[in-house]
Amino acid sequence: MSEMRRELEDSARKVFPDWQAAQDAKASWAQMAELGWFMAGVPEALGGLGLERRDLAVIFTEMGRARMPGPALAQFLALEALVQAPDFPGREDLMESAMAGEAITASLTIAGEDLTAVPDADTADRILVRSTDEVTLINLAGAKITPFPTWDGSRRLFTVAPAPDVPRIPLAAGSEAAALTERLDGLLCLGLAGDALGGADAVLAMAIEYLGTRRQFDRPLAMFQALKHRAADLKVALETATALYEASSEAAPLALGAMKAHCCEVYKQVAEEAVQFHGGIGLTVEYPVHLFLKRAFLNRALGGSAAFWNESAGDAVLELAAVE
Amino acid sequence: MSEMRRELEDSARKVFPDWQAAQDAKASWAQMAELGWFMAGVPEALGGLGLERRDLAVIFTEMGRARMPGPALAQFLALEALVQAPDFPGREDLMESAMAGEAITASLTIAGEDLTAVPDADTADRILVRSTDEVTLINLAGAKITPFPTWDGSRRLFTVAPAPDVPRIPLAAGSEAAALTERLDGLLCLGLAGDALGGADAVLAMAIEYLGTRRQFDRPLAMFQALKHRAADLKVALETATALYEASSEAAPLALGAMKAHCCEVYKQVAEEAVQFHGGIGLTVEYPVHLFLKRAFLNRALGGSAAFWNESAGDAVLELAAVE
Amino acid sequence: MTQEDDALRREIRDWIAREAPRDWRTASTHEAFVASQRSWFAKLVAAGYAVPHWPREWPGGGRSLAEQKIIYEELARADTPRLLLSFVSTYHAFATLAECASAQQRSHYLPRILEGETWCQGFSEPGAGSDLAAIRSRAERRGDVYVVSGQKVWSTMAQYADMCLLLVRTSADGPKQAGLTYLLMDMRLPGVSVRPIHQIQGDEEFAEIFLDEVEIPVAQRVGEEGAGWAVAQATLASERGLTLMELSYRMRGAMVRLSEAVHAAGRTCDAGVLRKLGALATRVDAVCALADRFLQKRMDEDERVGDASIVKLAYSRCLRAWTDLGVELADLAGQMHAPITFGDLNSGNWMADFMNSYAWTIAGGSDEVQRNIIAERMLGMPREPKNWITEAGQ
Amino acid sequence: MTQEDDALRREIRDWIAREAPRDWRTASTHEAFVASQRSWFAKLVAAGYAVPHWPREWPGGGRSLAEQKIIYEELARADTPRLLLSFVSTYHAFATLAECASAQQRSHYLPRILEGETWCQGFSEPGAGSDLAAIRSRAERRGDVYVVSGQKVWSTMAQYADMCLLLVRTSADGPKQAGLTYLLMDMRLPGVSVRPIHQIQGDEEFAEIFLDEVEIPVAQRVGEEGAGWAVAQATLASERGLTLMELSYRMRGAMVRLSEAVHAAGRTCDAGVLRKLGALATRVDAVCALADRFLQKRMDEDERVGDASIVKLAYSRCLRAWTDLGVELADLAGQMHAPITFGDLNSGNWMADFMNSYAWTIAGGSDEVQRNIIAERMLGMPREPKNWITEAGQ
Repeated sequence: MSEMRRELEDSARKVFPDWQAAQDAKASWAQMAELGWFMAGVPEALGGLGLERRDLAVIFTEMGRARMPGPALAQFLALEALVQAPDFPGREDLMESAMAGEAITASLTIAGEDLTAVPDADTADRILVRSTDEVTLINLAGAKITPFPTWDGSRRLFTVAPAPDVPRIPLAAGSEAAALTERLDGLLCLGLAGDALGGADAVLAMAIEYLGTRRQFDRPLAMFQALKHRAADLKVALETATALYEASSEAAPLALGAMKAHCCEVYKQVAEEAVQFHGGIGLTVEYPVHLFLKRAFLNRALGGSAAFWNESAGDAVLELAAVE
Repeated sequence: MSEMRRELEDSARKVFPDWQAAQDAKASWAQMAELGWFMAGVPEALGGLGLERRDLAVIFTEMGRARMPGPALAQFLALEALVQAPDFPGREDLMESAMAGEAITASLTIAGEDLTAVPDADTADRILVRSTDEVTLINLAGAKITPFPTWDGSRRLFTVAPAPDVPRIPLAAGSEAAALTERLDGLLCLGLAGDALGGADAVLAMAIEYLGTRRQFDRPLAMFQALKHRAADLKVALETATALYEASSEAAPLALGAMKAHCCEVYKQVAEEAVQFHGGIGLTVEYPVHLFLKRAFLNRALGGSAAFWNESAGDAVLELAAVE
Repeated sequence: MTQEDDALRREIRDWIAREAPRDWRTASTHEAFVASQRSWFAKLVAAGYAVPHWPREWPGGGRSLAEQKIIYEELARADTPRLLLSFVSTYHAFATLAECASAQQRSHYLPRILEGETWCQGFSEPGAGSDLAAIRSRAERRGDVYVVSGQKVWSTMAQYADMCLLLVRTSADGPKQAGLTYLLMDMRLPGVSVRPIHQIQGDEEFAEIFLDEVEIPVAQRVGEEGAGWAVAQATLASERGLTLMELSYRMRGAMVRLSEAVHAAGRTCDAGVLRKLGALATRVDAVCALADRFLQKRMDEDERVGDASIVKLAYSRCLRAWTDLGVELADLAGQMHAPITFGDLNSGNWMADFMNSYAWTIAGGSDEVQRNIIAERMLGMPREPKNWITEAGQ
Repeated sequence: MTQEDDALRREIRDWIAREAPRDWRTASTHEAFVASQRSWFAKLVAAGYAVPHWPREWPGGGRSLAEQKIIYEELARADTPRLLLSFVSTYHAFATLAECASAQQRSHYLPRILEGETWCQGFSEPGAGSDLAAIRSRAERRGDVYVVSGQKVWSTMAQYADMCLLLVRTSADGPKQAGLTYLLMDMRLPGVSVRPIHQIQGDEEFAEIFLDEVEIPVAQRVGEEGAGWAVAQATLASERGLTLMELSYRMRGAMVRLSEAVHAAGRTCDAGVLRKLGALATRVDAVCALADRFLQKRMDEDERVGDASIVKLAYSRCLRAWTDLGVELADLAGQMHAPITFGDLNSGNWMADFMNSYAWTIAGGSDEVQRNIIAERMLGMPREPKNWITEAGQ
């Protein structure tokens, strides 16, 4: 891991040492802004830190570990869209305020799905809307904003129907829009995958710690080989997915989507087992393990389903063989 | 279990106490005939024992346990076709000789697939050929018989192309053929499922016995909880499939197909783990565990694939909900 | 199936068609749910279907296991409300009273159960889940009373219970099991407090019971002091396999939920989805057949050690797979929070169903405990050593 | 990637294009396969690619791990023959000789390895698979020789080996590990006999070695008498992760086999099949990334205990899944027996591939042993007690 990435990780863990540290959405938003996260992916020429995608990948993992509330992932999408868009009057101001933490939201579904799963749409001023035809920033004044409450309570999601006649800032159109949209979907998948791996790592550690302290039949649960082997399998799945994640930050959108599907499946699998490892106590709201389970499921459903991405990936494999 | 079924099981285990007892195909064929198995499903009025399908189901399981060589399953199909067919000149003679053990072969694939996987086609006189249009007994004289050697060496399979102008005995045509063919496919699936469960039971017992005797790190492998839990899961899968099997002998062809897919998947899963439990020794031809693995895979591919049957079963479930 | 069986089936089917509530899924509060449970139980008592497993002298009692099976099959098939609130009363309390209690205790409590008095079970404790012998709640005899302090957990609907089947420790010496005593505790006694457990899917099906110097008359003891372990075995053995059969049938009946989910997702022509659906349906059929066979074995007195564990494990894993497929099919829409349907394990509110399924992989002997039982007592694999010398690393 | 790395990659790519055999899959007998292995090894020696991990004084030696990785990546990418026959010689024998042997032993044997002398490993025994300390083959010193009797098993290609790395017991007293001694045995000595193991897929990649009063000169001992355990550790630590990287890359390269299977089955429009294919392809990519990362950690001297076990387990399970999908896709056609392709784990002869995959879930520390290592040494879960008091029942 590079110096830069280790620094990002260290500073994140100092501010958000565990999932509890980030639960105040407003405070953690300010902390993220202070850590410079919203500047991270913006080129230095545009006033940002000019970090690469694999540096952002570290941030995404830390957000998952902290079970970060708020619309940060949407913010990264909006910033990326602004960075990629050709210059236009007011772009610099917009970018500056977004880097400082003024929220621009966006749907956490992939382009082509509904404008749903939009975090904090009720407090954001603008929303990034992307399709293969155009990418625009739309003012949310007068929009119809319907709550989309999920079992995961860490993200406040909404369904949005913008008002027809509000100001729109076009960022891309035509083939440029298609390319930008693909790029943004890829970033979304990278973000969700990182979130999944950070969360999985946190909840696996939580479960293993629990097994080490909880005793049954005069020994810690962690001494039972059947549980040890299942924990080991989860660790293998997690490490394997993490290696893929680290190697994929610059990958093509399709590969990022398939990678997201893989990582989110691992998160779900780890969280599902973590609840079982906790036994009855894991079924009570007093223990945090369920919070990760619910986020794991939500992550899996955001950014395109596994069915969609795996089918696309399978199509690509088919092309390896000459068609008769 | 009824008295009749227990008797069938007891007599089978006396003659074929384990898989080694049945390995001489010719001898075991004679023994099956002597046990009256080929008469079992034929009504008393036609000279048989008049047993029900759930009695036959016991025989199929014992065939799997003994890893029975030879074309017995094909013989049951041919006998069933003769029983169901309307009377015709020579039917009684045919049935009598078949009950006595004269082999009539048949493909172990479902109707609509190629006339492949035909056991002992090189020594049989006749072959049962079924389709939704007609069911016939065809003389194998002059047929093109190509070996279809499989990894499983317990069945000698062939691909058959009957000669165009040999004698054919029509057994059913039109809608009767369709019904008979469905019925025969169902019987085939029942036979393969029973074979799978008998084989799975035998190979699981073999693996558990091995774990009990083989020591590593100063204790028997059977004391390691991770292996115990995996063995328990296999036992649960096997018992569950067995309950379904016992309850399904009179089920509709579609249900029998789905049941076959389920049972064959369990056999494959048990055999796959049984090899792993045996460690290196399981990879040598000196230990019989691989023989069951190979038969498990072959059974799975005969009588229609899991993909086919599960898709059909899924279609049936879809009909539970009103279509919009 | 005999003619009598057939007649019983027709009789109960007709009765259900007339009497069963159809709106039980609409209860939006725990209180409304409990009220609907009470009224449904009263109806079943009146019709003679509430306690078919009780002796003949009770209304509707004296039914064979085969007849009980028919009743529960029909109740499941018609999607009537599950009997959650009265379960401990009619099974656990009944068996304890019938088999181990004094004549006086029996004649006092049994009629009240049919009148609607409900019981809870006070066995599990924090730190003593699957390991009952480790119970620590302490009862000290002072004259005519036991003074009990301690904590119980995972007690089903204890917040609505009138009475409690309480297992406590009267002696810390000797073998752990020999120090346990069994008491019948009135939940209204001073010192008893109950706190519902907030579950992750929004239910409060279980509660904790806190006992602070509760004075329980010695006359409320079942069996001798120190004989609690044996009495507890009678309590636990009271359910004879009907529940898992009933639940398996309900799961099969609810395959329509999955079918609806496929329609709703517009994936009726998706071969991959159809295959998963078909394979699962077959697995559910298999679990139903297994539960049937288990009951048949009990009727034939042919049960083997471990058979019950196999049924429980087969059901719990299948239920998980059932809910898992639902969550997957519902995709993002299935993530939207919706209030739960009390008492329904197969509601089609997929995330709630998924989380509910843990009740069956964890409670009543976790999957892990069942696997141990199957491996050791059925497959004959060696037990874990009970005492081991732990070494300080290598 | 540095410019030098790039240059090396181009250089070896060009060489492979000119020199690599393309017909290695056609070997139909073990002998033909062994002959092709020998000639391919000789070519690699001549070109300086055979022993990049040896010191600089050897032809082609002195390569960094990064450079070794490039060489193996390119060999895998171009689908050249795996180096099976010479593996023990160039890795295990080399490491043992280089790190523990006498100067005389070293100078005698190392050049011969490059000339094509092959070695096998005589560690495993029946009854001592993953538990080397349990070795029972007995060596008794008589004057200038050790007289050795016993049996070794799972020795890769021992039937073609000239020499053997032999671990034997010289003392039955004291701690088990302290009684082991390490010898270099000429396979042509009287009393040595070798029997190939017939594998279930038709290969004979391994052999048993029977030792009947074999007289091995004391000068052939490596290290002191009783120090065999430590020498064996050097032998086993010789491979630094390149093999799993190479095999992962080969598995990825062979995704085309699965693609062909889908085309052959006419299921290119089957959503369920495509999803399985896509999910597996991603998993294979992940395993490749994991193997890469592991090598990077070794280069950075950043390896944690357990990392190697994770790579092995991830690969072995993925290989099983890879072959499993192939068998499923090929359906009945895939059940037809076909002669195996020696040395190819991803041949598209699916049943053979499936059975071959056990070599990776069982050999070299089974999946179960790897899980123990990961749980105990990486996740910090308590070890199994080494001694337990077994009780007679409850």
